[in-house]
Amino acid sequence: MELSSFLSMRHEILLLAITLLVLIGEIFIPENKKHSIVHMAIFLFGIHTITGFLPTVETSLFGGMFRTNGMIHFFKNVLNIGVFILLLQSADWLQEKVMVQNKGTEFFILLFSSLLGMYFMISSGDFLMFYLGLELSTLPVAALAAYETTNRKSSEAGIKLILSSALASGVSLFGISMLYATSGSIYFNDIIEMITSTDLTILGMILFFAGLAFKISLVPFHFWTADVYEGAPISIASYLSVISKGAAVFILMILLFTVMKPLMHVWENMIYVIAVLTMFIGNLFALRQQNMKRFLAFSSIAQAGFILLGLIAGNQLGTATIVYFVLIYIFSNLAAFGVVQAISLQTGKENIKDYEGLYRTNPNLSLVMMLALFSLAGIPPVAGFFGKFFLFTAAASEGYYLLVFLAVVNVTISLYYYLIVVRAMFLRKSDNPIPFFKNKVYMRLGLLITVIGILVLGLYSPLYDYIYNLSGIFN
Amino acid sequence: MGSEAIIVFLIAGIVLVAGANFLSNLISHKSDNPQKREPYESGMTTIGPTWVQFKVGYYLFAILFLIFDVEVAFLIPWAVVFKDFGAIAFIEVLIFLVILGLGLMYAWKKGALKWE
Amino acid sequence: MIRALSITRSIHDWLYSSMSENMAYFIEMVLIAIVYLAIFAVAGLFLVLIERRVAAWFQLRIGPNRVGFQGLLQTMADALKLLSKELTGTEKADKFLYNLAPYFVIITALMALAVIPFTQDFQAFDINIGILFLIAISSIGVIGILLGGWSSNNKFALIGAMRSGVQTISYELSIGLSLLTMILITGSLQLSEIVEVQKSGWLIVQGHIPAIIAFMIYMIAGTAETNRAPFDMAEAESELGAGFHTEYSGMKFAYFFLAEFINMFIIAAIATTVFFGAWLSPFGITESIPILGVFWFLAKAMVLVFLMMWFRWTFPRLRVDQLLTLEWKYLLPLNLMNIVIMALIVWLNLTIQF
Amino acid sequence: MDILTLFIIVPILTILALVFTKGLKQARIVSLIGSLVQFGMAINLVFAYFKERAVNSDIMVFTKDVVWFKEFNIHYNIGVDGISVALLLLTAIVVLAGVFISWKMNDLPKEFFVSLIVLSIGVYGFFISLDLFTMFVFFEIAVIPMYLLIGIWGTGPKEYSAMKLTLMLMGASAVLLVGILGIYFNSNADGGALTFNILEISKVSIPIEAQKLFFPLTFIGFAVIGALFPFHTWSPDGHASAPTAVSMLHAGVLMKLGGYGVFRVAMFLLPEGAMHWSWFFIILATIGVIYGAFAAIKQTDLKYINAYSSVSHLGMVLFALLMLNKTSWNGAILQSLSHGFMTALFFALIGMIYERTHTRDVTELGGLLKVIPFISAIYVIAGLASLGLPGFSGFVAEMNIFVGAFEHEDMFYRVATIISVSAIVVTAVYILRVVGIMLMGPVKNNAFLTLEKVTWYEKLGIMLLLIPIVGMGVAPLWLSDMILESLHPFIQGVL
Amino acid sequence: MIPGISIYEILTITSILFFIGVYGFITRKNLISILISVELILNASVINFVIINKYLYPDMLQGVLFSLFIIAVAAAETALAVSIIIGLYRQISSVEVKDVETMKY
Repeated sequence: MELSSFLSMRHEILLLAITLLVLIGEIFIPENKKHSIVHMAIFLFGIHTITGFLPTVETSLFGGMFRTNGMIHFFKNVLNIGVFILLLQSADWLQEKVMVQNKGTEFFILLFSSLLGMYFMISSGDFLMFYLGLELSTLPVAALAAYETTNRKSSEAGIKLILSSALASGVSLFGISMLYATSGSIYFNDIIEMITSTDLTILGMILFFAGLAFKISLVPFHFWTADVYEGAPISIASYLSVISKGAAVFILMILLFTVMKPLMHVWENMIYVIAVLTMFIGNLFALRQQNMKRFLAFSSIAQAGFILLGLIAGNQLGTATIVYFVLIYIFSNLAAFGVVQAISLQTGKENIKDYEGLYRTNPNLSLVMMLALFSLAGIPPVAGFFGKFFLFTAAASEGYYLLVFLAVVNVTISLYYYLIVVRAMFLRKSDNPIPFFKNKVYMRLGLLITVIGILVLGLYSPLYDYIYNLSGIFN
Repeated sequence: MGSEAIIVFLIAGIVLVAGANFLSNLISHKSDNPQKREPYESGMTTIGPTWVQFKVGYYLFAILFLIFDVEVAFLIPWAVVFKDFGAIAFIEVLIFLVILGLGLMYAWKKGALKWE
Repeated sequence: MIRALSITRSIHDWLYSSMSENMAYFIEMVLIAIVYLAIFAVAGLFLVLIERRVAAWFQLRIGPNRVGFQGLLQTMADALKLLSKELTGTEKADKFLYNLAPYFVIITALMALAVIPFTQDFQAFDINIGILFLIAISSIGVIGILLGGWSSNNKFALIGAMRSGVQTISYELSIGLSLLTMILITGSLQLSEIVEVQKSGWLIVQGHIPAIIAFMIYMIAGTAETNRAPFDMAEAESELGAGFHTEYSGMKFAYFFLAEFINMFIIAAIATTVFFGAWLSPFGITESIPILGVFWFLAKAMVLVFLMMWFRWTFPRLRVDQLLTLEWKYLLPLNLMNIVIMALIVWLNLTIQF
Repeated sequence: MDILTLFIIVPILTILALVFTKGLKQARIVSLIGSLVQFGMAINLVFAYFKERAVNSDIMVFTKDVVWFKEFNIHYNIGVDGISVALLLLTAIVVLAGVFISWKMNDLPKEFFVSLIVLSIGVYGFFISLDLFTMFVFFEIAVIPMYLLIGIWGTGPKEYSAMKLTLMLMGASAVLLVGILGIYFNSNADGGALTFNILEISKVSIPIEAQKLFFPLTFIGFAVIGALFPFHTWSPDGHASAPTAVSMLHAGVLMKLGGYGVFRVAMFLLPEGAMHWSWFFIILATIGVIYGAFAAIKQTDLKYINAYSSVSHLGMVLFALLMLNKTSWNGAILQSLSHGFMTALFFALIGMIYERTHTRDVTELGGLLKVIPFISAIYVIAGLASLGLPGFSGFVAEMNIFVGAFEHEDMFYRVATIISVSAIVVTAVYILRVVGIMLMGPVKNNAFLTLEKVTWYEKLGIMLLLIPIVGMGVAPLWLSDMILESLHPFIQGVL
Repeated sequence: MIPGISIYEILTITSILFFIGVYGFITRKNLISILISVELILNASVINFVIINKYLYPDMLQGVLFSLFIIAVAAAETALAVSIIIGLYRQISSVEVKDVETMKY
């Protein structure tokens, strides 16, 4: 192995360097200048995001444990963009609420560690790296969920997240051990050759699936989602719902499409059932929510169900569309969470009822929210429509018309509750509306990027071409 | 001697303790009174529950130990094969230790090592 | 297997020739267990005596000298006394755990003894992860102490146990890391191989500066690990009655006492093995007679044991915060740096070898 | 920029301009200019179409084809034939009239006009699309602004109506989506590539089984917005709650998407499916026609009366389309146009009456002819057009429909036709009843005596709608020609 | 490799361990107990890896290596979970599941 081959790990190395820099900053910067760390971290991460777009080559390091190619590289960039927006949106919260308690840097350290874990997870070439990445991406988030140490809900969120994640990863590990027993290797490349459709393999795969299903919060591993989203700080909820979910979907896709291809006849049925359950349960529970964060939690469960439609296709169309959809989903959901964050930061209000009459006091925020919700619901011409349409097309391309039909029924259900929020903001008038306020620069920039993303990503087709061409690697 | 030694010593230990206990029970003089069954507390009766909440410092150090002990677990295999690998192993472990050291410094800075 | 001693060889042969294989095997095992139990008991009793004599010597008095020659049977008598005492226990104790605790401490001490290479082939259990095994076993001992302290349902005991816990786990790091430093030179965890490596010079010489640092750290940490003064917060008699074993009496108390002394010996023995060439004689003067290795081994170990006793009667007891500061703020960073230095030395081949 | 894409671009520019306006005056001026330009373009398109048609005998003219998502073979593919041109003209006129009618929209004017124009983008885009995907996109774009328009500026149970309308239409589009995907994945039946292009798919013979499966999905998907019984319930509620201009656009234009979509997609691409299923949907359409008419009699709210009459009239459109007959198709298209103008006019008038009297209940009104003669007179005219009096557009359309329908020899079709024809009588009943109660007789309420005069912008709006009604009635041939010509490919493809 | 004991017996034990863990996770009412249940699951996996490696594929050390990392991660997990539980305990003075149910549906 040459040192130059570390260049293809530059995402990881750079991010690690940034994390360490922030840590060093925390140790050595005097107390009264701590707030500069926020600016420093955002600036450094911005640079990291930009350098991520430099081209890369397909490589495999550490004897196949770590691998990267155009698609993985692209997906890391997608995650980077998401995290960058997230940082912009949380900057105000950090500076106003957290830095005063002298613990803002942990946010960055933990968040970056978690992102690093995701890098490793999606770059993994064997189950060991995968497992380490999975855990590294989950554990810091659990710490972050329990971040507001004086808030009981936050601690509850943390404990729920970590216990359920531990259970899921334990079950997953048990499954991996079965796969290891049957194939004699933990390397994906060896497993592809060795794997056959035996009972033990299938059981192993199903158990293994639990770990990722937990991260994507698929039914029946979704129980933690709403509680954690509600209790955790909004930034973390949005991180969980967007970045964490996206990375997990991506690696699940890689594993299903490459390693477990021989078991396709099994996981197709499994995903079929789970997709239907996830969509229905997510949507039906979302109907009755009063709290914005819980609402978005269930909505994100339902969205995960839609993503499975691309997964079940199992072809290049599916691969490309999932990535495309996740990219769009990142922008849409971040926009929604960004608005919730802004309002919660200024007024502390988080219920849908509090949003009544928002348009008349804060038109811009409510427009952003509306766009985000429409994108989540899949209304043209915003990007979400294209993502959903292509997902349905991908599923239909393998003949799953009934599934597509159920999915579109769910789109209609979901539209109902998205419109409830729109109704509160636009249609209702309130005696006690959220007063007008002006966001700080970072938040406005964060929201602006998401809005541009929502409006442009769908209509701009070369992006899809690009993803499609990259995704040939996995099929 | 193979791995069964561990069983042998386990049994030997149990036999030792159980045997001595048995012997002691056999030959010791026995008397019973309520005071004898009280916990020893400088002659006073115990006030309140004994199994009380402990200060969090103990847990904190337990957690720190957990982290650093695991790190030892990683260093041991490294140390065993270090001679065969040389430069690469050295650099890698240097990175590892630097991060670990930073972690320690962080804990230090945050007052986790302070016993109050 | 105790193979070097010709007497054991002949016993072995006799056993296998006179009865069925399984039977012979079984009896052999029993014999080994008996031998080690004997070593265990004798060493424990002897060390207690030494401790008392050394204490007396430091305090310019005579110490036990009535029972037997120079008081040699004093501890024997003490043990008999303890054996004949009633095994009491408090009403409120968690009986099961309370009775379980002594097993933990004794078994771990005994198991640790199993891997000590007294001389060539005089080692019951020459496992290829010897050092790791030792570290692992020694951390189980603390569970016994915690169990004992907790289950007694006595505040002194509980405080003692908690202190012991935090102290033991803290210093265990240093023990592990300082041994790790030496493993860098040996490249093996197997104790017999570690001894083998030292035929070209004791490790403390081979590794020179970092090895000496590691040795010093090891001795400090080892003393703390055994809860001995000046690190005896767990049983600080002036504050806590008797610490974690306040509620134990008679033989049950004796187990803790015994285990503590055996642990001291084990710490010394490990130091002997890893730093001072175990049973190897200086400059190989008695290489041809392996049985003399036992003598060398015990001699070195006793010097180290004496060192630890010296500590006890020299230094005042630390406070808990001082204890933890010492470990976490001085020993641990020093240890980490020491590892890097040692790695550098090994990598650049700067070790001193004869 | 080609002549059709401008239909999308101009509204977008109008919206962008609207974003920077402040207050009602600026907003309405900007939107007036925008819709005037649009109107001019529509007129121009008609002439351009005739000119082009003279030299070009393609099915579609002014086509433009830009690859959009090449993996799915999605194109931005536009073009028009006579039917689309007529409907575009209808849209332009109704939107312009709508702007006039909303001249005094005081509450959030900017947002109102933006939503209105977004709605029109959807409709324009739908009529010019030749690609199923873009058609679907524009279809959905047209639906969503309705929610805000009704929800914010509506009256009565507006939230309920808006939600019901949106959900039913989106549910329909969900069904439609499956249908479209089904068509898409069967579009390579003859060995070509998968495509969304309507013209290309029409050349492919999709397997019969697939046609039978996907025709009902596609048909229902479109027909819900065309108020097919029993999926019509969103329509009366929506109409009743919507503000005037929205009702106009809704009934006048939006509901035409249904008929157009059924015709252009469901029947054109899945002819065998249409044959197979026509009996079933004819029953539904017939029930719709009759039910709408009778329900209108029962209503006292002016808007509900009109809404149910729309259900009836549009049921007739679907009925005519399902007759699979050239004449009745011609009638269906004419009926669409006629109903578009007429019902828009009705709603405009109802809006004016409501603005003045603050009630829409027929029983509370009376003698309006005396106090607001202009509005009342126009109302009578519109009513006469609605019940199909010769000389107005309704007559031409219904004539064609029933003549075409009677050409069927099958007993079933004839029975259905006879039942449908009887709806005309019922229509006359409810129209004349309203005219009688509301316009004639004594003035019921003294407050009515001081009603405001009709303003110039209201007059303009009304005239804009009235002229085509009369025009179509008096001189239907040019329009009829234009439509008949465009029906040829359908006749070849379907019959 | 332990003579006289086949892989099936050990795997049965680990499976039982696994299900005890899952059962405990579901039924236990105390957060610490739940944490311990999770550790049981992880330990079952660790033993599985080591045993499979030792019995079936003794020439490569993949399973053993994996188990080392699982232990490390489990330690980190436990450390984190315990610290969160302590934080929670400071607020509500309880580690019972019924007391951490302020958020429902």
